[in-house]
Amino acid sequence: MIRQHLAILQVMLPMLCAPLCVFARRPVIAWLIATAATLFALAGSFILFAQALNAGVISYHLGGWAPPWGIEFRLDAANSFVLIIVSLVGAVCMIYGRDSIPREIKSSDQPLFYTMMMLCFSGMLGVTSTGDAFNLFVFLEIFSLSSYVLVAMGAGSDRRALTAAFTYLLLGTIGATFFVIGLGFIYVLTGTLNMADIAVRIAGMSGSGTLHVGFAFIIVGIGLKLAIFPLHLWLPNAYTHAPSVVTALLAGTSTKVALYALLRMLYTVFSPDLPFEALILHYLFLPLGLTAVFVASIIALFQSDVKRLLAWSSIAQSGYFLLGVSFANIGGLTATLVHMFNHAIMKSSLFLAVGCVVYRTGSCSVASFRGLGQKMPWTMSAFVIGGLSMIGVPATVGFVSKWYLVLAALERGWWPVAFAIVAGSLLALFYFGRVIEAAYLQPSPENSAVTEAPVSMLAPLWALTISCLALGINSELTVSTARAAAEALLAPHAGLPAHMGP
Amino acid sequence: MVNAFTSSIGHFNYWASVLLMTSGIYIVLSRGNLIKKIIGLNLFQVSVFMLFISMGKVTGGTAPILTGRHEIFSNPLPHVLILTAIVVGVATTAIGLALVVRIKYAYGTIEEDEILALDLAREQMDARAQ
Amino acid sequence: MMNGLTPELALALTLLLPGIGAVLIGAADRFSVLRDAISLLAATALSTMVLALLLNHLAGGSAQIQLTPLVQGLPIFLLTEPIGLVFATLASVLWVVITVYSIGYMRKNDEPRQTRFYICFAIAMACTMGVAFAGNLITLFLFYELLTLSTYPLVVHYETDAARHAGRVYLGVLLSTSILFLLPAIIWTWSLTGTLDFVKGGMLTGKIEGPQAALLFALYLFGTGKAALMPFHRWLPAAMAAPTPVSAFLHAVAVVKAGVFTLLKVGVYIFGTSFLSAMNVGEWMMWVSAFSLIAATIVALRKDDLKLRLAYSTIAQLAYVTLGVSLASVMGMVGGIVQLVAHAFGKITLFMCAGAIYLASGKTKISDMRGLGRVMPFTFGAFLLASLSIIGVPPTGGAWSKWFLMIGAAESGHLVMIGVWILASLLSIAYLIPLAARGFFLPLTGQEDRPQPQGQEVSLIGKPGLQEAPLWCVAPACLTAALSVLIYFAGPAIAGFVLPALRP
Amino acid sequence: MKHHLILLMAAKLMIPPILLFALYVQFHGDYGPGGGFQAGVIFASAFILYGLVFGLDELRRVAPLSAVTKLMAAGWGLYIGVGYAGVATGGMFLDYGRLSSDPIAGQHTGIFLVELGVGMAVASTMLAIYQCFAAHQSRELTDDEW
Repeated sequence: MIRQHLAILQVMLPMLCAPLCVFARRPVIAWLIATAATLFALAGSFILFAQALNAGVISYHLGGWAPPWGIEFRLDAANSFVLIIVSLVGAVCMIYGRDSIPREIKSSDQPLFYTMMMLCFSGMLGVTSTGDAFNLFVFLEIFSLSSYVLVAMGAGSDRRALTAAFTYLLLGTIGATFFVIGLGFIYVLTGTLNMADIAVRIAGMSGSGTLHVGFAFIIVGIGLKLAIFPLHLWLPNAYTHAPSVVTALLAGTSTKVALYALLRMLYTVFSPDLPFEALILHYLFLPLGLTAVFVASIIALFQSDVKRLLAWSSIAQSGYFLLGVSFANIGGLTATLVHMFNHAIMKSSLFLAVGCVVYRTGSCSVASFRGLGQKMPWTMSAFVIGGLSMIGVPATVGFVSKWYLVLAALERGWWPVAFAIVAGSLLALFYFGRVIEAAYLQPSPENSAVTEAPVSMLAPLWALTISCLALGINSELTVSTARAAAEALLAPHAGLPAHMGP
Repeated sequence: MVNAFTSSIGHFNYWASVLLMTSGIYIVLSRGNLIKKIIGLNLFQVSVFMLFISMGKVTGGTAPILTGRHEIFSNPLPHVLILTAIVVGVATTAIGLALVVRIKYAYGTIEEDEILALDLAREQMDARAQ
Repeated sequence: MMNGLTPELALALTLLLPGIGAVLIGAADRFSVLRDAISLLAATALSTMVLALLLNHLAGGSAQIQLTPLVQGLPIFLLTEPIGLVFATLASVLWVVITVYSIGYMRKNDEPRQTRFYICFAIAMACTMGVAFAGNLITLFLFYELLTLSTYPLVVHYETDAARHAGRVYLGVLLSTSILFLLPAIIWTWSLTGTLDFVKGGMLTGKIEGPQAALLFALYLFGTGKAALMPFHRWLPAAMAAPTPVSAFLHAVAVVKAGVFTLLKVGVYIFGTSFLSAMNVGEWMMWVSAFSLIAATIVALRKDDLKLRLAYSTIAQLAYVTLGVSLASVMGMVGGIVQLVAHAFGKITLFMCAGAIYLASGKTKISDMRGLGRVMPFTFGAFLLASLSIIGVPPTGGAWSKWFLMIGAAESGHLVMIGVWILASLLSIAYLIPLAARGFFLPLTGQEDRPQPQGQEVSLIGKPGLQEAPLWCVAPACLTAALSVLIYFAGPAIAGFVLPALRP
Repeated sequence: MKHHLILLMAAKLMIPPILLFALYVQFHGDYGPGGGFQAGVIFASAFILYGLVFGLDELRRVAPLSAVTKLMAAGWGLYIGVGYAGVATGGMFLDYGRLSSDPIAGQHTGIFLVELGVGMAVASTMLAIYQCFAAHQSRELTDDEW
C-alpha cells in the first residue's frame, strides 16, 4: 500500500514530520525525526525512479480528483531523477547536521530549525513531484519561505545573515510573484493549470501575445530562484552567512529544483518548437550562460571567504546549466541533467567540507585554511577531491559533466562555446588552487589546536566524496538515468489519459 | 483608433494592475527603508491578486453557490488560488517584518545604506585584523 | 607465461604494484630504512612485471583489461602494444635507477618530507604505467591528468615561496593545456569517429579534412603540454625548483616522456602516418616544432644554471619528437620512439650528475664548475658520455634517433628539416660539451677565496684526491651513462620492434 | 492602563461575541462561505484585542507562546493527518469521501477536520506573530499617546 502512495507520501511524510519536530522536547529527537524522514524520502525516490523507468509515468490524483480538475502528482523519469538528487543531498546533510547544527544554532531554536528544514525539504520534493502549475508555485513558496528563515538562522554567528535573508526574501518573492503573473496569463489562455494539459492546449497558439507575456514572466520568475546570471544577487550573501548545513543543502538542491522547474516549463509546458522559445534559448540563455560562467568565476577568484567563493562558483555553474539548456537538443539536455546531479554532489561535499573547517576553526576565510592539510587531513582531502571535480579532472564527476557539455556543443557545431566551457572550468583551477595552496603549502598559525572534525561529520562528507569519485569512474548509471530523464522531458504527452490527449 | 481606445479601456483592470505592480516594484527597488520595501512588496503582490480575481469575474455572474436560481457564475478557481497566494503573501510579510525587527536589533537601523556602511566598516576591520 | 601469472594479471599488477608500494611506504613512515627498501622493492617488482609483459609480447602474446566505462561507451581500457611496452620498460627500469639515486640524494641532503616524496613517486609511476598501457585515448587522458596531479607535490617539495610559484606554473600550464586543448580535441575525435580506441593506421581517414584536420592536430600537439612545445614550455624550467631526483624523474622517467609518448600514440594510432602525410596536416606544426627546437637550444646556451640549461635542452630534445610526429612519415615516428628512449637515458644521467655535483660541491652554476672533473671524474665522465648521446654522436643511443629522424625527413621530402637538426645538434655541442671540458681541462681555481658552500662537508674542495658524491648517487649515473652507450647497439632492435605497429 | 475603564469594559464585552462569530464562521465553512482561514483570523483578533487592552503579559498568561506554537503545529498536523486518513482508508491522499461509509458524509467530516486544522493553525499563527512583534516594543506607551 505504501508503494502505491509513495508519490505523495515521500513529500507528505517530511511535511508531517515538520510539526512533529515542534513537539520534540529535546533537539536530538527532532533530529532523529528529521533524519528518518529524509532517509525515507531517499528510499522512496529510488523506488519511484525505478517505477517511473519501468512502468512509465506515475500519476497520483490528490483526493481522488482526476486531472485536469484535481491536483495531480506526476512522476516521470525526469522528476524522479531530481527527487533522487534532492533527497540524497537532504539525507546526507541531515546526518551531517547532528554535530554541526548544535554548534551553530541555539539549542532552544533547534526543534524549530528542524521544522524549517523539513518544510524546506518537503517543499522541494513537492515542486519536483507536482504536475500542477499552481501547486508548483505553492510548494516553491513553502520551500522558499522556509529557506529565508533557515538563512536568517545564521544570525547566531554573524548578523549579516539577516540582511542576506532579507534580500533573498525580496528577490525570491518578486520571482515567485512573477511566476504567478505568468501563470495567470496562461490560465486565462487555456483555462487549466495542469501542466500536461496546458501543453496540449497551447499547442496551436504560438502566435498569441498572451502566451508570450506569460512565458516571459514565468521564465524571469524561475530565473530569479535559479540565480540566472543577472538575477543572482541574492545568492552569494545567502550562501555565505547561512549555517553550514543550510548552505550545503541549498547549494545542492535549491537551484537544482528551480532548474527542474525551468526545464519542465521549457520542455513540457511550452514545447521547444515554439519559435519565440527558440529565440530565447539562443539569444538569451546562451550569452547569459557564457557571461555567468566567466564573470562569476572571475569574481570568485577575488574572494577571501571560502563560502562566498563557492557561492560565486555556484553562479558560474548555473551558467553551465543555461548553456546546456540553450543547446536545445537531447545531448544538451542530458548534459544539463548529468551536470545537475554531479554538481549537487560536488558542491554539497565542498560546502560540507567547509562546514567541518568552520566547526573547528570558527571561520571560513582563506587565511583560516592555512596548514589544515596536516591538521584536518580527511576534511581537506575531501575538499581537494571536490575542487578537482569542479575543475573537471578525469575520474571525478565534474569531468563527466564537462565531457557531455562539450560533446553537446560540438553536436550543435558551436565551437567557441565548447572552448568557453572548458576555459570556464579552468578558472576553477585558480580559485580552488588558492585555497588548496593555503591548506597544504602554508604553515598553520601558531598555537592553533585544530583537530580533525568528528566522524559523524566526516562520514557523510566522505559518502559524497566517494560517490563523486565512483560516479566519475563509472558514469554509466548517471548518464543513462539522465538520458532517460531528458527523453521524458521531451515527451510531454506520454502517459496522458485519453481525455487530455492532444 | 477608437477600437484601440475601447479595447484598452475595456481592459482597465489590467491597467490598474500594471500601475500597482510597477509602483510596488519601484518602491522595492528605490526605497532604502526596509519597511518601505516590504510595503512595496505587498503592493506588488496585491496587484497580482487583483489581476487574478478580476480575470475570474464573468460579467453578470454571481458567486458560485448552487442554489438553482442563477445560471451564470463567476469562475471561482482564481479566487481559490488567490486565497492560497494571499496566505503565502501574509507569510512572506511576516517573515520579512520579523527580519526587519531582528535587523533593527542587530544594527540599530533599518536604512539600507547605513546597514551597508556598517557591514563595510566591519569587513575592513576584519581585513586589517588578518 | 609463468605458472599462475597470466598476462592480464601482470598488466593489472603494473598499476597495482606501485599503488601498493605507495600505501606501504606511507605505513612505514616512521622507519626510514624500511620505507626506502619498500620503494626499491616496488620499483624492482614493477620492472620485473613489465619485462614479463615484454617477453610475453615478444612470444606473440598480448594482454588487455577492460574496466568500467568512464563515460558512456568509453571504458577504461588497458592493452599491451609495442610503443607502450617500450615506454613502460624504459620508465620502470629507470624508476629503479632513480630510486637508488633518490635514496642516496635525499639522505645525504637530509631532505624533509621524504615519505611524501616516495609516495608521490610511486603514485606517479602507477599513472605512468597507465599512460603507457592505455588502450584508448580517454584512458590515456585519465592517467595523463592524474600524473600531473601526483607530481605536483614533488614540484612543491620545499614548500618555499619559490616552490609554490613553481607549483602554480606547473599545474597551471599542464592542466590548462590539457583541459583547454587536449580535452576538446579528444571529444571532437569522439564525436567524429564514435571510438577512441587506438587503431592501427589511425581512424580519422575520411572523417575530417583540410584546415579542420590541421586544427585538430594542432590541438593535440599544444594540448599535450607535457611535451613542452613552445609557447607552453614554461612549466619545465619552473619545475627545477624541486630537488634534483624530481627533475630527473620529470625529465626522463615520467612526465615529459608521457607527453611525447602521448603525441606518438596520437600520431600513430589516431591520425595514422598515411592520413597525416596525405592530408599534409602537420606542415604548419612542423615549423612550430622547428622553431621550438632552435629557440630552446639558443636559450639553453645562455643559461648559466646547470639545471635550467638541462631543462631547456629537454625542451629542444622534445621538439625533435614533435617534429618527428609532424613529419608524418613512418621513419619519423620510429625516430621519435628511439629518441624517447635515448633521450631518457641521456637526460637522466645528466640530471643525476647535476645532483651529484651539487651534493659534492654545492655548486649549481656552470661557470663555477671549472676543474671539478678532476676531483669527480666518474660524475663528469658519465656527464660527458650522456652529453654525447644527447648530441647524437655515435656510438651512443642518440645517434640512432637522429638517424631515423633524418631518414623520416628525407622520406617525406622535408629536406630543410635535416638542416634544422644539424644546426640544433651543433648548437647542443656548444651548450653541453663546455661543461665537461671545463671540468676536466681547466684547473680548480678561485675556491680559496670562495666561501664554503653551505651545508656541505668542508673536506671536499681544495684537497687532492677524489671527492665524489655518495656511491648511491654516482653509481646510478654511471650505469645509465653506460646504458646510453649500449642503446646504440639496441637501436635497430627497438626500431624493428615497433615497426610492425607503425606500418599499416 | 488599568484606569481606561471604558476600553476595558468594551473589550470584555466584545471578546466573547468575536469568539462566537469566529466559531460560527469556522463551522459554517464546510457547506457555505466561511472557513478556517477567516475563522482563524477572527479568532485570533479576539485574543489580540485582549492583548492590546490588557497588556502583553496578561495575553502571555492566557495564551503562552509555547502553547500557541504547539497549537499551530497541531492544526497543521491535523490537516496532513486527514490526508493520511484518506490513504489509511484505502483511498487517495486527502480523499475525504472514504472517511465514512457514505461518501457525502465522509466529505463533510473530512472538510470539517481540514478546516478545523486550518483554523487552529491560522489563529495560532496570527497570535504568535502578534506576540513576537509586540514583544519587541522598545518602551511602554504612555497615557497621552493613546
